[in-house]
Amino acid sequence: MSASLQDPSLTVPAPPKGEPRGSIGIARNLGLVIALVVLCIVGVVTAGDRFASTDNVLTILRLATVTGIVAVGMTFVITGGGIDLSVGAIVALSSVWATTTGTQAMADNIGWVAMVFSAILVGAACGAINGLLVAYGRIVPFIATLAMLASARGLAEVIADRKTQIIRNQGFTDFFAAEPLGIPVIVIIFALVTVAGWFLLNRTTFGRRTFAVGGNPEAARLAGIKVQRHTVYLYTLLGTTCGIAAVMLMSRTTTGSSTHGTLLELDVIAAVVIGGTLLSGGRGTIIGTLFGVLIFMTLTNVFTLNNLSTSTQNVAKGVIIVIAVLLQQRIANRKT
Amino acid sequence: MSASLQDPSLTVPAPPKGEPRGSIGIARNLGLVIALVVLCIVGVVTAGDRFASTDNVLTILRLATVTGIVAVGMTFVITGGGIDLSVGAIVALSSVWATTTGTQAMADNIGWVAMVFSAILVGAACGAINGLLVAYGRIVPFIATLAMLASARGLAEVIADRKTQIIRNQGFTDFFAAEPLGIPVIVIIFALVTVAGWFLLNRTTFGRRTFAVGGNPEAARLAGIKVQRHTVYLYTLLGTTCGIAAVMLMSRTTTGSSTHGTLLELDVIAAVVIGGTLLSGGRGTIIGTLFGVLIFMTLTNVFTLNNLSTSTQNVAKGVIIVIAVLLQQRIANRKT
Amino acid sequence: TNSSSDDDTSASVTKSNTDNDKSGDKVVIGFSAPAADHGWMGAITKAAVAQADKYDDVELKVAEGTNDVNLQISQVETFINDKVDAIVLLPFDGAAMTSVARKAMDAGITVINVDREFDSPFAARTTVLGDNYGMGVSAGTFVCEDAKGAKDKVVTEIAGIDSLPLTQERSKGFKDALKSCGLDVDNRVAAEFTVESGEEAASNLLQAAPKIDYLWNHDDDQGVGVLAAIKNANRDEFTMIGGAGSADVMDAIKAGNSVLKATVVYPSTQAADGVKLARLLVQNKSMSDLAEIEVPRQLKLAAPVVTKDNVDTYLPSAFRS
Amino acid sequence: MSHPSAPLLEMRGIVKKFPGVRALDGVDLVVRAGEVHCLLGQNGAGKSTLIKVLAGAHGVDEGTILWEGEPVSFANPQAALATGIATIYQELDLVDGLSVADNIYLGHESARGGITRDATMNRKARELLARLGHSEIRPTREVGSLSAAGKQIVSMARALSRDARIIVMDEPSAVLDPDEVDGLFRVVDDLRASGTAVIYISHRLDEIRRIGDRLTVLKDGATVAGDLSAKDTPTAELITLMTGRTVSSVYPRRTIPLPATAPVLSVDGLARVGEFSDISFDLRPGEIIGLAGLVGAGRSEIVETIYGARRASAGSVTVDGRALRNGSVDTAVRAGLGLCPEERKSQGLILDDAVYRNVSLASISRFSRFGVSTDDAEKQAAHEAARSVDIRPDAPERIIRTLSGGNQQKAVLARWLLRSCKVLLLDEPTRGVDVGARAEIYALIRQLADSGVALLVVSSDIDEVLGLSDRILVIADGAVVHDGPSEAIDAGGVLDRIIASHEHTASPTEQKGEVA
Ligand SMILES: Nc1ncnc2c1ncn2[C@@H]1O[C@H](COP(=O)(O)OP(=O)(O)OP(=O)(O)O)[C@@H](O)[C@H]1O
Ligand SMILES: Nc1ncnc2c1ncn2[C@@H]1O[C@H](COP(=O)(O)OP(=O)(O)OP(=O)(O)O)[C@@H](O)[C@H]1O
Ligand SMILES: [Mg+2]
Ligand SMILES: [Mg+2]
Repeated sequence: MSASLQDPSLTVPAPPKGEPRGSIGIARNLGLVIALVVLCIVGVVTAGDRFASTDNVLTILRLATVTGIVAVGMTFVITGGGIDLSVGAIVALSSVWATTTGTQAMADNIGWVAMVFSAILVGAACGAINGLLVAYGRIVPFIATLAMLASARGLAEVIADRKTQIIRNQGFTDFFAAEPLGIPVIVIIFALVTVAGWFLLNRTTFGRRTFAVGGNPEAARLAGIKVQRHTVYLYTLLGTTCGIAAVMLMSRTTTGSSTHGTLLELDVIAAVVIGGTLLSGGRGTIIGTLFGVLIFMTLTNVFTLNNLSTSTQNVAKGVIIVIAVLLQQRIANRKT
Repeated sequence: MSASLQDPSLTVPAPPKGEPRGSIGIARNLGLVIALVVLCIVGVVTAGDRFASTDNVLTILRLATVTGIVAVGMTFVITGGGIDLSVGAIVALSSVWATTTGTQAMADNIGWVAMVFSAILVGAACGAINGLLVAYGRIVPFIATLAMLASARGLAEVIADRKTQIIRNQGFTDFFAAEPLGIPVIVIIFALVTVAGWFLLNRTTFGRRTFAVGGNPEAARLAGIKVQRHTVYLYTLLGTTCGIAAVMLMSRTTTGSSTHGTLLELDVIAAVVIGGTLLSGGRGTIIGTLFGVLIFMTLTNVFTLNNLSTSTQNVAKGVIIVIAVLLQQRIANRKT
Repeated sequence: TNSSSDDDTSASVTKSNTDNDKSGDKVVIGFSAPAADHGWMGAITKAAVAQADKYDDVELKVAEGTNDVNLQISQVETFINDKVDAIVLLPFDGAAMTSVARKAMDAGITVINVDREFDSPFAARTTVLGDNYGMGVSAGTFVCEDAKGAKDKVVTEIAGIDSLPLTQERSKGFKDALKSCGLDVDNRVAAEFTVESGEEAASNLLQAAPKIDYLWNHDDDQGVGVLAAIKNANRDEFTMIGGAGSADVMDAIKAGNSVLKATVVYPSTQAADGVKLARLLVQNKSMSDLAEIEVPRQLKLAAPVVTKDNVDTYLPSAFRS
Repeated sequence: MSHPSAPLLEMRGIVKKFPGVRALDGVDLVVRAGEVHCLLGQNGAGKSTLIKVLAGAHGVDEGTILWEGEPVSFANPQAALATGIATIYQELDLVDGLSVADNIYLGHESARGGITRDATMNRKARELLARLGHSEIRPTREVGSLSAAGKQIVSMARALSRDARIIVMDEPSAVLDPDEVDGLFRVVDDLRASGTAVIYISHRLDEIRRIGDRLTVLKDGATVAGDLSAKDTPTAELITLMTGRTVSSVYPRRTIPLPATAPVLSVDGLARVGEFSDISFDLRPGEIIGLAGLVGAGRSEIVETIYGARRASAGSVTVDGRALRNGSVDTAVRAGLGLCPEERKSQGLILDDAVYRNVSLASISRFSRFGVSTDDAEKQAAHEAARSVDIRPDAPERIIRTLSGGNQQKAVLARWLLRSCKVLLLDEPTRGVDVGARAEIYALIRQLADSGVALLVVSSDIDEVLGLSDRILVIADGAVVHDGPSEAIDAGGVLDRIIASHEHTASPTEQKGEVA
């Protein structure tokens, strides 16, 4: 019997052994790669060219931007031992704040980047508040961010007066409607955020500290790492990605709305965890997260191409998640 | 300053020291008691007799039954080191299954308890599947139950064909409409479940082992506890409470519906965690959970009595959660 | 509720008796709507599918219902990639779906906007609108008439999902109509279009207002829960008005033994009409009952009040929640 | 059918593989009823793995286990427990959230129809604790609030509660002070007298001499000698068997005189309410001060407070003339302090990370430019530090969780070697470390001191503190009861001071005056 089958830590899967730091990690994420490939094969078989076209791939990627960008930030927070339920609400609040008549008037005066900056600033501020509540208020992340979820969504509704705020700024819409080399701007931004996230997590002291803080906060503290401050940074980083995601959503919908990002938190956390980041902290991979996001989005796309009913989709989704995770685990265990 | 204020384990609040097992624990839950009392005072001041009437108290309790009963089961699962996101979906599936034309026809023949039993059976079965996936499939609880959430909700929709199934069985409605001694039957059932849960957690070997499995699964295994089997029991127990909660909801709304229990999971987990059960496992209190549930329900009630808009409610809710938790922590720390 | 759905929906979707229904060129229509998480929205999709099934020249591609605008946008993008002939779109949020709808129009696809209006006239060829503001006005007017000028009546409101623009419009219409006869809304709570949320919101509302004269509930799906709460609280001193017009509610109005005295219809056949119009537009046909050659730009459906007096007219086309 | 002459337990050719390692590679072990059988071996030799196989915690890959001559297999811990094997594990495997009594009876609760009989369990737990000489531990106390020593006592009570035929003790004395070890040995004597066999693992040879009957030596996962007499086998032979070489176990004494420089660390009137009071001393570069005292005297608290990990309620800590900010580890580290914490698992290690990353944890920023890490330099430097304390196996990429206990301890030590601090605080630096490595650590401490590092060493091994340090502070009940050069006092003297202070606990201040 192998050691890992004997592993009794039921609540946590046997961590993938080997290279602790994310290398490009195709091998490490083999299960996920297989799941994605199988999904693609199903897509091609059932929908043929409609699935395999460039247009469709770009559709999937465009859809993935919001979840994907937030998931990059969430990977940091979860790796650092936390969790954030408020991401959807923060996206909503950022999008609303950045599209009020006031902000839009400002944007008309000083340029559309004003909207982008206000979205990102609001996101970062909410994230920082989360971080402060968790690190210095010592409120469990689950509860602190649940409170933020309620408050931020409520505030977004109050500010927007429950109306959808339409973006009139031409510069903003034009910039994000562009498709240099045939690739939509928001997909390029998604790629940049992912690469930056990978670099930050795997090649910097900040990333190293994140692993340490999530793996054993007490040991990290005794090694001289400012655990509380680092925790604030982590949540602020996630808040910032929420702000960026809000901009993506604003450009896609040309609106800001308090209903944006509803239930985004579940999708994001699911993608991150399926990607192999440990919910208990200390282990995380941006590449895995990317695969997690792509698997979910491709799944939805294949379902849509095949006209499946929502209910059937849901049943199938649950089963597919279970199979993908079991597959990934078996393969990870085999290799060690 | 006390030692626990220095405690650096940011992701986990300082566990309440002292008596490890739930005594009635008013003292231990002092912060929660204060929060509830303050809420009640606010209620009386702002809404007077409309708040302080027997009718209103019974309304709060009736509304608390669903969240409360599931929260009792959730306290076990979280104490045992797990989490379950699928409770709302299980409630929906149970309610739908128990109100199909088939089940109702059976109920007409052999008595209304047939509906109650099918609800509970379906709930327990879903819970058992969750438990098997977590314990033997070794899928992280978050993901396993997320998959169940999607599948169970989808299945409920398929079975109900997205229609609201109305309960025609007179015996069922009559039984649950009764109010012996002026107390609604469902409130009595809620009380019984809570007492039973308290007893099971604090006075039986099952409860003792739940703490052990959640606190240190490896130690539990080495002590000869069948950790995997116990985990299955825990989720099955939670599933059973979901079934009971489905019956409560069926009697309150006289319907079964695939929309029942939407987002119940967040309310339930929030109540359990605010009550002082550690999300990381090993520490849990039914009394705390009860307070958590009552605080949330009273909050909504007081807001509604004061005719506040949902948005304002949300903003305030977030702030109040933070204050309540900080209060509870400061008081718990003071005492040690 | 025991009668099967297909009967209901086929009763509500019809072929017209003109040669418009004659089989023509094949039309591929994409359909996307919010998540069918309550009866009315479920009925919308079913009616659209049933309508499409009536035509052998229509192929309907139904995308997963979703409340996530980001996902709904990608569904429309998929339809554009697929080069469908027409898209019938019931947006979760009209404004948010405007730009992608416009993209579809620019790609030469006929877009039919259903229920929740786009923000730009260039984003849809034709719009089939339910009248949310009108619904509120109808309910308010009913209260005004029933109150016969009394100014001290306690009026309460149970809204649907409060963050949706349509809820805001309904509430505004209700408020405006009440104002015209000197009444206002004394207590207002919001539910979430589900039975459970209706029961919970109503239970609290009934405690907030110990005596009520009128209660308008926006949605008959959550209304099942509202009625259960009223029964649990043993209250019957007021008149309740429903919204949307489900068959169960109409049954109750007809029976006349509950607080429910009226409901404001919000047609669940809008999307089915959208499918019909899409087909006409793609096949270059006109609406046969109009002299006009082109299909109109906009159709606004009426929001009639159903009471015991006229319930038989509306019952056959009502949806089962 | 049982063979009357057969030994109680026989393990033959046991092989246990972990991914990439053969932790056990043909181990033989024979244990007779009523004997104390000692298991000896270096860190990582496979002792803990062997007893985990025996306890059913690990499956076995090859080999046979005979119980009274009959082949048995222990597929899970229940099977081993049911057969009559109870184990005290090296890593304290208790449930923090449960009470002492609950932990003792975990898995075999006294219950009627599933309902626990708490009063019975508390009473029986109290009896067991009294038998171990620790009636001061209340059965209802939460285990999480006990010190490491207290937890060890609970583990022992738990093993005793099983009424086992064989009790396995994996380094039970590591966290105990001499008094408590005496208590433990009285219990072991009782067990032997009643026919129970004990498998005893320790790195302290004197203990093995005192209590053992026979011994088995493991090296690199294989038995190199069995059935040796525990009392008579010469020490040199044992060490050679274990390490394959000779090791001198004398404490390396100071060779160069202590330069008369200004103190690098000054502690003045340091106190924490309820834990310790009025601790003052100066530490000069190159000096080693030892903190002696019984377990629970508050030494760890003192060290952690100096380090800023706990907030002092009074007093100050000064490094190079600059006062440290109260309660800030970060300031202390930047000022040049380092701490090897007492509990390596919870305080020291990131268990699921690689060895080299654990070693370099405190020096991350040194191996980076503008926040971007230079991985290779880091790995190389960490590897060197790991090699200097002889971490086995020499594989810096290994997940540190899979290392043996002693080797994990060495990794924490290596962390601060890499960081090169001015002042090193070592809390039980040799706990669980084998004789060979221990000598190396001693040499290392000496070497550090000679190079000008100031050291504060806490150890429950009084000979060790005395042997290593220049000056010694004896701590009892959170107060300094003796302060003087280590040559001027011996182990007996230290114990006398402690006992004297206990007799005067009513007036600790008066007591202190007496000593000073
Ligand atoms: N779960 C595991 N996975 C991989 N290797 C392991 C595992 N557990 C132990 N090992 C390896 O097996 C070998 C024996 O370890 P073991 O803990 O038995 O040593 P030990 O003799 O008890 O040492 P110590 O005296 O330090 O406690 C070591 O090389 C260790 O790294
Ligand atoms: N978290 C805690 N909660 C309550 N009491 C504690 C806690 N930690 C330690 N103690 C108590 O504080 C006292 C001193 O603890 P500790 O064992 O660390 O002292 P020490 O002198 O450092 O002993 P050691 O020889 O183990 O290093 C003991 O009585 C212990 O029980
Ligand atoms: Mg060992
Ligand atoms: Mg100590």
